[in-house]
Amino acid sequence: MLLLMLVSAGMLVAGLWEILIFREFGPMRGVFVQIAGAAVLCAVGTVLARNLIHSALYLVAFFFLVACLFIMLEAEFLAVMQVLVFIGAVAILLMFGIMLTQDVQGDQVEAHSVLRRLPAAIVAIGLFVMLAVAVQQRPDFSKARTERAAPSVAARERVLNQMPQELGLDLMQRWCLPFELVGLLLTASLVGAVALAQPVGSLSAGSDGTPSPGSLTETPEHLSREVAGGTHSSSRPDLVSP
Amino acid sequence: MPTVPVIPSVWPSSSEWFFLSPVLLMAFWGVLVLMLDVLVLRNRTLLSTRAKWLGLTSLVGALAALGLAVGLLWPGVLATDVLSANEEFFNGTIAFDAASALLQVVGIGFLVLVIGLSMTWVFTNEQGEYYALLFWSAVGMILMIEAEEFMTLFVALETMTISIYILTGLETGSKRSSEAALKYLIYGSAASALFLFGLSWVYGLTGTTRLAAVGRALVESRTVEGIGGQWTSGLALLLVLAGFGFKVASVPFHQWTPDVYEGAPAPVTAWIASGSKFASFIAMIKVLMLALGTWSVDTGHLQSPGWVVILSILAAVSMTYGNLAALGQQNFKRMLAYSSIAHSGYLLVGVVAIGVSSQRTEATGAVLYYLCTYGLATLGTFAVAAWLAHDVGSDQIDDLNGLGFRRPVPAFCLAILLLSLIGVPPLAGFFGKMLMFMEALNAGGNGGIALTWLVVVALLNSVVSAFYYVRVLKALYLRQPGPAIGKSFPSGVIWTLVIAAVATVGFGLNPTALLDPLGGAGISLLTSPEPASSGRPVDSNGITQSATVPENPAQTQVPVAPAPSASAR
Amino acid sequence: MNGLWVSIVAMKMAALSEPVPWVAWFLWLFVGFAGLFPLLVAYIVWGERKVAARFQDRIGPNRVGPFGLLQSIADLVKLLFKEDFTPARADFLIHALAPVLMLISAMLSLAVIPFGFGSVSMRNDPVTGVLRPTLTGFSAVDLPSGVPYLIAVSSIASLGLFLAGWSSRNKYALLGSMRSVAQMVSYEIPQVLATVPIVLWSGTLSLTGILDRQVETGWYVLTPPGFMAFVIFMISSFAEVNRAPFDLPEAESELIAGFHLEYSSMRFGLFFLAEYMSMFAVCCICTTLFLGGGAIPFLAFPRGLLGGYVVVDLFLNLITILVFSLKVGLLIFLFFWVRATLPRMRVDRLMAFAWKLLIPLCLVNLLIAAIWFEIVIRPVAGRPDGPGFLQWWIGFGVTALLEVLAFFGAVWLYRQDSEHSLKTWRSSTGSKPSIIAWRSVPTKV
Amino acid sequence: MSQDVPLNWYLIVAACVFVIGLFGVMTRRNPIAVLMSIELMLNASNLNILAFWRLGTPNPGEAPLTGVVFTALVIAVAAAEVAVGIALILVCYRVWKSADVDRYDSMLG
Repeated sequence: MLLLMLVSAGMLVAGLWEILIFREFGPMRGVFVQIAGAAVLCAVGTVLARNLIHSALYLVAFFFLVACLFIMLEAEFLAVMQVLVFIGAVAILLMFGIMLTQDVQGDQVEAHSVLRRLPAAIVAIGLFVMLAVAVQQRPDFSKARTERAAPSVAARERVLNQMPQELGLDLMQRWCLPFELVGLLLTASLVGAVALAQPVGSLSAGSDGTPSPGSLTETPEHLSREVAGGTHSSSRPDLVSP
Repeated sequence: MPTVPVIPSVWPSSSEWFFLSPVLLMAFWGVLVLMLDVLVLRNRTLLSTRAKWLGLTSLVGALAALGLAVGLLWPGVLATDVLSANEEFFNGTIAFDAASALLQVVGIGFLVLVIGLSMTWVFTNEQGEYYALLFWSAVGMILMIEAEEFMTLFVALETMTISIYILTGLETGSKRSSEAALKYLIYGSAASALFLFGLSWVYGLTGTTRLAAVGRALVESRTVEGIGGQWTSGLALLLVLAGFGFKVASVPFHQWTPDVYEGAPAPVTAWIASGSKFASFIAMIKVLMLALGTWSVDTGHLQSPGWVVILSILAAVSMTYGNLAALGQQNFKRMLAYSSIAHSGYLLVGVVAIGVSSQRTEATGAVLYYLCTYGLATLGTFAVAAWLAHDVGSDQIDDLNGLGFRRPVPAFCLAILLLSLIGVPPLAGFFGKMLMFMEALNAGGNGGIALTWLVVVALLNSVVSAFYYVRVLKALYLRQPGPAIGKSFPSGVIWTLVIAAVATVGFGLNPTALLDPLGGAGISLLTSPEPASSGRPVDSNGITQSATVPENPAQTQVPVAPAPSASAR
Repeated sequence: MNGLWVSIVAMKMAALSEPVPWVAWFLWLFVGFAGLFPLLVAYIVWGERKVAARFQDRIGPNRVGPFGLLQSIADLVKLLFKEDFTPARADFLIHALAPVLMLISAMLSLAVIPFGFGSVSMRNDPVTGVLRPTLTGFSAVDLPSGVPYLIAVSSIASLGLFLAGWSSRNKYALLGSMRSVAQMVSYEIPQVLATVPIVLWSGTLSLTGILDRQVETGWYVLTPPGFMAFVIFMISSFAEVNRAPFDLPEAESELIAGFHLEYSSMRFGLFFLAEYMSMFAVCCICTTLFLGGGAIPFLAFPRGLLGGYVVVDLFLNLITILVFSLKVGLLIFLFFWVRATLPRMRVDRLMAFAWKLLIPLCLVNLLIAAIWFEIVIRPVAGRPDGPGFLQWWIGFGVTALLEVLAFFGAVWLYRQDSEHSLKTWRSSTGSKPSIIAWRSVPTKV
Repeated sequence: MSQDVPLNWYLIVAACVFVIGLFGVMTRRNPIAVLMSIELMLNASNLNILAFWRLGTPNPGEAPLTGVVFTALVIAVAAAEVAVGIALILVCYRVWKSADVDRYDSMLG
């Protein structure tokens, strides 16, 4: 783990050096290799680290590096969004999750079983090889389509300077339906997450895995007594004193 | 170079929102139910009273949405000129045509029945959230059916799926429910990540996310560069199929199915098996036919076998695996889960038939028919599972022993549904299977792939499936009743059972009643609304002839790149 | 370390989009961020000690140097030479990383602040789309998406805080950090929502654009919705930078200093630095968003003179920077004042305050801001002389009325709710008084 | 500046990260770690989409910001997924007193 961290740190330093050398911004390839290499290393760290908090930290570093790649792709607004959502929200959420489910140090060591890892590694490497071949074979459309797509390319170049405004307009006009739908999705997940995470009493007997014989809707008093613990003022079990 | 039509970027007009009214109603009704629970009922009333009121409110909302949806079907509302004026419905993100108008009625109908089922017993404390999420997942489902574009499709799919993850886990305090939900979430998220990666490749290859434009770009590129002959397309196709395969529970991606079906509360299971599957299959057909039609078969210079071959293999394996695994199950819901995998196999045969058949609209109609009748039958059987869960407190097949003597009406309905699932002649299930298999057989004559072997496998599988369904029938009528039998059936279960059974018999005796409108829906499902200048024939009045189905790209040799006419817009 | 990356790439971006010479951001990085700002922070600390002393009828630091001016330097030297202590079971790397992360977060947000007016260049107006002369702003980077950038960067601080608590292997540290992360995540929402009206009125996310718009149409704090947003922003900023009355993460009396319990020497010094630096940054943000940056009250004075000679530009920028510093100084004084006056908030009230009072108020305020936009801003978009007198006052009257209603409504609802939850609590716990029930009796808000 | 780095490089990096994520999904036993791996996969897709948007050839008549909008939507979806995932993991932890997928075995298979 430490080695990984050192290597990725070394790559970062090298990348920094690279930036200092190439003041003219033409040869970005070196920078790209540094950032992308560090990103891949951080991804590996996420997957392999035994300590969950370390995993999450690698993930955070990975998110940052992806944000850097977004900046290299001239989508700076998205890079900001990436940092905002993934580091500001997702990573914090993950850390809370780890804190609430692990022992405090978060380093319950998982057993490394070769039986589990070997096939997975084979599948993963196989898929990667196929993807790499696919990338190499990717047909080049420059001949076929660039001429017809020229207006689109030009439009894209034009909006780059005005990204936040253009994106805002696009989201409210052209893509308003998926945008609104994402709003609904976020609402649903918020409501659902709250509903799930609320502390609850014993609606069903949880121990044996079978649902308790509840009662019919025709006999409401029976069930409500069971649930509300006899208090009529409140059906929230967490408010009921034991 | 002709000027390329650009879809206008505007806030949708009020008439477009009007066509979306059932969906909007459901979205807002979800909020309403939630507010009713949180602001009015919670902490003030008993849980059961709360559940009853919320269930009734939701039922009213769902029925209202159903009414709106049926109203949109009313002749004159969906007039041709209105539709053609709305070619770029919501800037081309969704389509509102005969298909979506009809299919959303079916989807909302499923929702009504599921809400009815949910009222049978109180399995969660979070009643308001439960019904709200049901509504919102239905919103995602219907937009998924209507989606004409990958982003909308993906977001709608996620809306539906994430809502269903939560619904699955809402049975508070139950070990099985939480376990099922977590497994569902993990498998589902991984599958949607695969799906998304495939979509990113499709987007990259074609430079667009609109289904029709993707299809056009792929057809064009076949003439120029040979997009289809690459590993690239093969992998993209595989990844997209992985996503859909998960949603419809076909074999290599089926692991979640038994656990989720068993662990989720029965109404939610019914919703997964009917609504989610329904929407996923329709979206799958749309994506495969409209966008990825070029990749359907091996055309000689193809290294990937094309989705027809992949799906045929998946279909055969799914059917066989599902049926064989179902043979050994003692748990009613688990058995139904495996049978659902098997039915995915049958439906995949239908999808393959759409891909190769020369009569694609008929094939589509057949698949839609099967989806509808299968959804109804599943709802009915899971209604019985719901009754078992709340009343007997278990869901073993043995608990059904002797139901036929004690409660003849529900037992008879269940028997009908099971027979339909087997595919016994006068019932709807039989016609669905027959139509799909016929289409698959027909394809052989058109130079497509001979699918005879697939149909033979399917028929053999139907025979195998009879064994485990008959075991339930045996329990119903040939065993002595157990102690638990004899309690009354809740009205929601009875209603669902009766509706499902009546529909099964009715559509079985008169299949054309359902088949004709669905065939019509199939036509518009396979024609995507797109800018009028890009290939769809326009008559002198400017009205698009939506009845013409584009030729199957697998059979036309080199499709002519559509000549865009600059005058159209 | 990754924050550095972002800043570097962002600066490269800026260097690409703007003809800022290499030397300029070199100066920013090494003179500004490495030299000037930390020094400034040292004197903010000195200022706080002086002010707090006055509040408590003392004199404050007065031994080292004239007026104790070198006291902070002496403290710094002391911190540097203390023993650097790391707990035996601590996660060494993360333990070292955490304070750096917090400091980086504060520094990064300073990167986009336009301290002065800069020069003038022709750009497209964000509302009308017409080409017009616009301030370039005197900032290290002028990001087109500056506001979300600020939010994103400030969220890194909560990560650093969490890691500090976690890596220390100390339960009080962990408790403090969990508390504070919850607090920061909660108060981020009203903070962000309070900036939304500003973005709505300016039509841009760039801080320079916002500054330019304010110089043209008047400071946003002078409008009723803007004032409400300003107040909410300041309150949640207090919580964001963990200052009194929201300094629960380091509550000495209950948590023996919370997340930085296990830190000593210069690492503790880094936390100290980060806290005051982020306070400074928040004041700068607030000045830029609401107080018109370096603009002199009721004057568009230096704007028309900019864009001619470099020397003139530099001189005018000096003036605007001075004005900016004055405003920031006032806000910082507000921070001192509040700390010297208000007692610490209780932990359960903290969350309720954010979620049940500030956020609803923010949402209502957003609606009122939209009304202001419709009455005052939109009708005159693109006109050089700004909103008319009558229009402005009509808008002022309407929105002020609505604001007052919204404020009292929200407070009333908040009180109702706290009484209701108290009643529920009492009825559920029965008549037996427990310590917890006793402690949750709400006094008046 | 972006034109300098070839599209294929981005694609290879995305593929690499995607595959690493897939490996993590298959091997990790802690559900939170699985969620993290899924985040890796989603980010890889995002990188893919954005690279294709910036460096690929768009379809004629396509909107200029399609890829950016796609990425933004995916970011939102990923956040929603994690929120629900963490909530479910908490529920499971409460019920099972363990955060290990392999130990959740109330049902056969």
